[in-house]
Amino acid sequence: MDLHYTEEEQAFRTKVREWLAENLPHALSEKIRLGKRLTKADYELWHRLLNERGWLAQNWPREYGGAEWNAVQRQIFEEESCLANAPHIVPFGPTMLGPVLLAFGSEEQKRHYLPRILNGEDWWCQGYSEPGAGSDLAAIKTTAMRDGDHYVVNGQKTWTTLGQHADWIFCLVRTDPGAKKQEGISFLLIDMKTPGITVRPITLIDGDAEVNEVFFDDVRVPVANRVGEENKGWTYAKYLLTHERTNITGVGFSTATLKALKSTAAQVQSGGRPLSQNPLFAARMAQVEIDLMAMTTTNLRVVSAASKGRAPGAESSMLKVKGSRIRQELTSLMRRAFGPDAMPFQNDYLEGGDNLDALGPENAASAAPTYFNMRKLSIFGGTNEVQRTIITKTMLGL
Amino acid sequence: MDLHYTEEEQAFRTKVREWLAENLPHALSEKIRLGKRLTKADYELWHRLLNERGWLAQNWPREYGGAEWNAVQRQIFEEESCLANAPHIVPFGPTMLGPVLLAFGSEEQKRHYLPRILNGEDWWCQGYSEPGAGSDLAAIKTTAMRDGDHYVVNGQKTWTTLGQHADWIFCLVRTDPGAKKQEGISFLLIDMKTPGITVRPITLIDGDAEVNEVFFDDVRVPVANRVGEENKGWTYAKYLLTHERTNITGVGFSTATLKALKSTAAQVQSGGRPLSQNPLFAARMAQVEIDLMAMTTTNLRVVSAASKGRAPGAESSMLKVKGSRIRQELTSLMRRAFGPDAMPFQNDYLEGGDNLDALGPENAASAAPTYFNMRKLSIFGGTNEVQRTIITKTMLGL
Amino acid sequence: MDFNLTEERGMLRDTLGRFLRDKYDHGLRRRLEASGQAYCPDVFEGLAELGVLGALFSEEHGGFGGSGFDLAVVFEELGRAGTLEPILPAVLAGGLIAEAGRTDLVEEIIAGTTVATLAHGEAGARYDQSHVTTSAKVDGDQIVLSGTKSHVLNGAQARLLVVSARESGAVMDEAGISLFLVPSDAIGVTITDHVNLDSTSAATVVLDSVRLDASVRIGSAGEGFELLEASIARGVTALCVEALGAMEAAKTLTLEYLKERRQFGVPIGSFQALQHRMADVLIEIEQARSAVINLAGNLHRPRLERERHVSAAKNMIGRVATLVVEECIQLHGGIAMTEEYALSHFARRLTMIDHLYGDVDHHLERFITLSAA
Amino acid sequence: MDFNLTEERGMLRDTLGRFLRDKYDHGLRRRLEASGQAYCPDVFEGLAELGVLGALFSEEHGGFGGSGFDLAVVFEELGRAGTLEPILPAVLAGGLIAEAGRTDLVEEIIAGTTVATLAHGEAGARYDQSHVTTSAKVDGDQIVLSGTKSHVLNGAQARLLVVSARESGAVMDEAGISLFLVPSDAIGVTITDHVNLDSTSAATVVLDSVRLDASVRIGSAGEGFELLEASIARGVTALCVEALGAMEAAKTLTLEYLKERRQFGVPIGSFQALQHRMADVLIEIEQARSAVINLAGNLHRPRLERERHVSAAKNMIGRVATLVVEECIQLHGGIAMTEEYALSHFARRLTMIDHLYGDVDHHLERFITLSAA
Repeated sequence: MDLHYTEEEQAFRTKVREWLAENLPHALSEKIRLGKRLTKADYELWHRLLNERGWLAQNWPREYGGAEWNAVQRQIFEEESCLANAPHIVPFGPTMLGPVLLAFGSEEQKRHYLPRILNGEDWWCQGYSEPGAGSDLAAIKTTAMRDGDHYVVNGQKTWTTLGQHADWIFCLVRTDPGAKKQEGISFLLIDMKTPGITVRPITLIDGDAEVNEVFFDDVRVPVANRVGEENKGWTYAKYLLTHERTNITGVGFSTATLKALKSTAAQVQSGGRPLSQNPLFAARMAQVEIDLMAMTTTNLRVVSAASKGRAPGAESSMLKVKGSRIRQELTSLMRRAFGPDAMPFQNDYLEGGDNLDALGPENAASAAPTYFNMRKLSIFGGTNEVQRTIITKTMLGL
Repeated sequence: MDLHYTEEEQAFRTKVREWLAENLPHALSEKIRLGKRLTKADYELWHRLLNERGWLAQNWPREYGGAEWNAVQRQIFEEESCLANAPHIVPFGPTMLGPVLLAFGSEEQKRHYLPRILNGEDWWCQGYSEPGAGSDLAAIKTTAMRDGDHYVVNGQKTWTTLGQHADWIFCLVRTDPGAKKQEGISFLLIDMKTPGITVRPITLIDGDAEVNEVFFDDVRVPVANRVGEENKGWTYAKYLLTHERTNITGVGFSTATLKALKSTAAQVQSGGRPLSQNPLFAARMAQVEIDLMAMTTTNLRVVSAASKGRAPGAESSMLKVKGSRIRQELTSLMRRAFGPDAMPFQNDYLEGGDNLDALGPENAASAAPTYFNMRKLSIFGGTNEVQRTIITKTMLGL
Repeated sequence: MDFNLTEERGMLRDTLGRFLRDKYDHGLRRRLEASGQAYCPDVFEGLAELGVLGALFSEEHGGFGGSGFDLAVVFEELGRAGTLEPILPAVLAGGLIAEAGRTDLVEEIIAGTTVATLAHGEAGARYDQSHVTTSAKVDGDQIVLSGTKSHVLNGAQARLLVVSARESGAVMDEAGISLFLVPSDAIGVTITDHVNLDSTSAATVVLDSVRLDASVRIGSAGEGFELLEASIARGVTALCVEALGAMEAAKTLTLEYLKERRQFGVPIGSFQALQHRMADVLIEIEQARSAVINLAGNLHRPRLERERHVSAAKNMIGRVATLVVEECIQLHGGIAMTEEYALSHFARRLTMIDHLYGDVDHHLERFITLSAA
Repeated sequence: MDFNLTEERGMLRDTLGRFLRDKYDHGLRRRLEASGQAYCPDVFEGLAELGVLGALFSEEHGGFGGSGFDLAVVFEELGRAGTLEPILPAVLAGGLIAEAGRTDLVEEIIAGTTVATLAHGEAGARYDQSHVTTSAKVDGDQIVLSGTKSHVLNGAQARLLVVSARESGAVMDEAGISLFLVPSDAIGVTITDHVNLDSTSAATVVLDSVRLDASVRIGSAGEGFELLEASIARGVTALCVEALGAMEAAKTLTLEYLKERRQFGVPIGSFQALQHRMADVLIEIEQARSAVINLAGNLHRPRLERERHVSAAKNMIGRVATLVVEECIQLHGGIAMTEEYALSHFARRLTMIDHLYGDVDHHLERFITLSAA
């Protein structure tokens, strides 16, 4: 039993931290610090810098240009990135599709798509969710009917994050409408420029339009764009979902947010003293800090087992529920800390560059929008209710 | 809209308060104040005093010796009783069986049993719950097979409160084993001295034995002891349950406990000052006080509607859930307030008279036992889970 | 004890409710926002005609209501509809203007021809009501006001501002604060508009040596805090009832969604885990309703009793609002996070109400202090 | 990073677990209580033979463990079994006795032939560790102790008491406290036994001018607080791990009950509302486990770091224990409230652990203070 990082791991952390200090553009970290929204160019810049260092595709093997990091290394990178106010990696290409192609793609698909993910030629988005499906992910209605060397795709996807920037979308489509729910699904790669595709941004409760609806109207997709076997797409989707869930704890995000919260509470005055000295606010902060200290270790326990090859079971559901609660609580406290200054909706400031002044404290503008945005954590990637069901079914065997 | 009591109601409150001040024996109120357990004689004394004043059977009509109070008057009496540290009325005879007999009993049954409830000749207990039934109250297995002028009763009841003192038990028994669950049940009055009845006290988590198991082994009960029609007992039982639930909010109990809690917190020292000045403890107390202020009004809204003849629907379920939570929170805070002094298990002190000294503060001994005892509030009379189901079914109509 | 509305209030509630169901929906709010309008003048006029503004004032002041329960009737319906019209500012400023004896102006407010608001908040004040740095200096029979006021509700739409400013004392002192009636077009007044997250409109008001006749002072010099606190008590009552209405709206949307939305082949409302959580939401909304009734029924009581109920209700509303918002979003799932679905408005409004005039913790601490007094 | 036990610790855990599963159950606890015994001497002897007491001490002090993770291995199993044997007193007093250089006595403790305990609590001290009024007066080369100690765990079974007493300073000062090794049969010592709600045994110890050789002082005069705090840190670690074990036991009982108990024709574990609440219980128990790991892994660190983890873990354990107790009782229903069902023991023990050495709020405030230091 040893709680502490090995020397090797500590050296890795130092390496990451130093690289971030030298290479993370100030304009980017300022945007993150102030909770401003990133543009496509911002993300592309960050991906390019990471790729130059070989750190973009963290869980790919080296031979494909990946970093081949284990779970502990990825966790360290995430923590350091968050603390440095680095952007997150847009996961759809490097983190999600990449591993699926590596595991199930043809040699040709790997050779074609993987380098383009790394060099930023293709921006990928995810076509999983459909309207009306919700937590019932396998309830896929988008159809792909075979017509010679093509599939003809009709239907609609939704909640497609950053789909407005995407060149390609990987989609779950129903290729056998007669089969049972989780059978008859295939995994297609679709060029977003194909005629018949319409993207409609959805404005969310925080004023941002980070997700989209994607409509398919007789979209012709070459059969060669199918990953793996026909009607076996659910297997690949589940593989991907497992990968998606590993980072959902958000320990790095929470650690950075706690730090920002403490600094905010020390600056905001309330009743003639810093808010950090208000017993009730201090108690709320301390309570979530204690939760986070434990969560960090829970996460390390799972990550450490994963890096030794043990697959996380109900644990990842536990991490998801608790991790999302902590993140939500932290952003809720950040919103509360600012009092009335959390009220103005400064959309232009959040969208814009450095030229606009904030109303009130510079980091107040993003507090309430972030609080609202973070409500999604308990909804997407399998709602917390779905996770709870997984946890008890696993333990109860009912 | 008028929040305040009418002059008539205020005069009633004064009358109750004055009577309590003059008639409640000090030895009894001291026991309540210190959380000691009452003996059978204590309850009998209190019932006798109330009956002499005509206040024992509060919801019976005057012609049967009742007080004929409406719901608001009963609420006022409960509040004043609790604040005066008066014992509660043992409800099984006056509050529960009485109304059932008045509504469904024969003239002979009324003439025979009602006076005996009032003058204390008969102590009644309730034979509803059975082992294994839990929230599924209608799952009754105790049988009563007809044999001439008698029923022969076999089976077991449980959670029979204060049954160890009882002369009589009113029982739900199955008289038609072939019928559907809620049919085939009859309502029997059984003399506890009948051969074949065994009472076994159950010691609870707080060390007290306030409930019992009651076993029936070929117990012969005259058919004349059946209330109402054969196989219609469930109707009478439901009527009784409605009556039982009206007082489950416990506003009086909570108001008195909050007062005692505040006085305790002002006396207990913590970190060099009274615990009442500790910001976190003060916040916990204030939070529950605010909840109770609202609950009191929610209760009055329901009670006031009830006194005008409107029957409470899902509201009584809401009152039950919230009322039990507030009572549980208050007793939890009382336990916490005493710190280490809540640990000793002073069973003899709680059972005994004035001759034993308490270890630590005199009212500390009952704090933790009461906390544990109050867990029952969310379990009996329909668990809070059952109440939640009632609430949503009523609102959702699903 | 009587928990029924009087016949008049019952009628106002019914007509107001009907009017708003006809006129107001999420589409209107979105159109207003898209066009940069702070509110809908037609609706505002309609509300005035229905007597909504008159109900906020006592007969003595030219209205026909003014009690806590009058506020309650009006604001529950406004909250349920999610209106953006400047009725709350009329509560906050109107009573003070009436206090100043300006029945002429009150008449205009009741008629809906003049919007008045309270300009009290300041940068750095957070929820400290006595935090006033804006200065008022007497110069002969004139008053010179200088300072910046923040978060002034409907400041850009108001023709009249009630401004708090300090004549003496230190920044957090209650003594030394006065209130002044300031026309928004007075020389030296600059008003900069912004929209809040809940689509309400607010403004920053800069007072640059604004010179006015000393008669614009409301009440005695330096003794404005008491008036201000009483007026904010009325404003908080209105806010709490509005929140209650918004909770009812959120509840209705959620109950409907639970019934209609199907997943795994059944309505999601048939899932017991969701049912039980919804039951808790319903229970807490009843608690919020009771807290609001307590406040409305004690608004005319002496200061300590009144303010204890102000803080109790605002604390309760804050807690329940967060529960309602977070649970109703969660019970819906993703749809509730879209701006085009009405719940998103109620979620934002309910959350922002906690940021107005003191949040859950602020009022809990205040309740403790007031209870000890 | 390595979250696996060493082979030795794994073996100890396994043998200890097996021993307790064989020897200990709710029936034994009830028999002990009925016969007025504080614990079972046979089991205690068996535990000593297994090396349970030795695992609490470092090799330097004659044991073969002593680290946080050694305490963890032992106390999780003890907690899971719900034992009443005086192992915690050995943690609280043993380290101090070792500190005093009395390896002879430590040997006896490890062998299980001597029970030693800490006599530190006092009436009115609540959770203030520096609250010491018991006086220690030097008289030549003797020490005279006077005062009353409360809540002394296994005080009546102990042969040795480590007593805290004040040589100088005011009642709450950290400076001025010394620790003394007092035989329980010393003249002037009166020990009165009582049972706690969780069936553990405690005592009130009256020291009536107890006169001892000054060599019984542990460490320097008036500087005992630091030693005391470190020893209590170890005690709290043991308590937290014990609580974790008890939570696991409560969880196991509840999961079994949910599977076995049928209502409305189905196992109650098939009700989704109960499943989801049980899931939250499971999640929080994992959080408690992590907090305990953090504490065990930082027990050897410098004071500030160590104590921050002490308070974080005790706070977490207190919160989770209440959740586990209240939910497990509720998920069971009435049966869980009967004394004859094992859950009632774990419920009482888990609740009482919050009353030992600081509750949830005490440690939250302490965590804030320590974090600011």
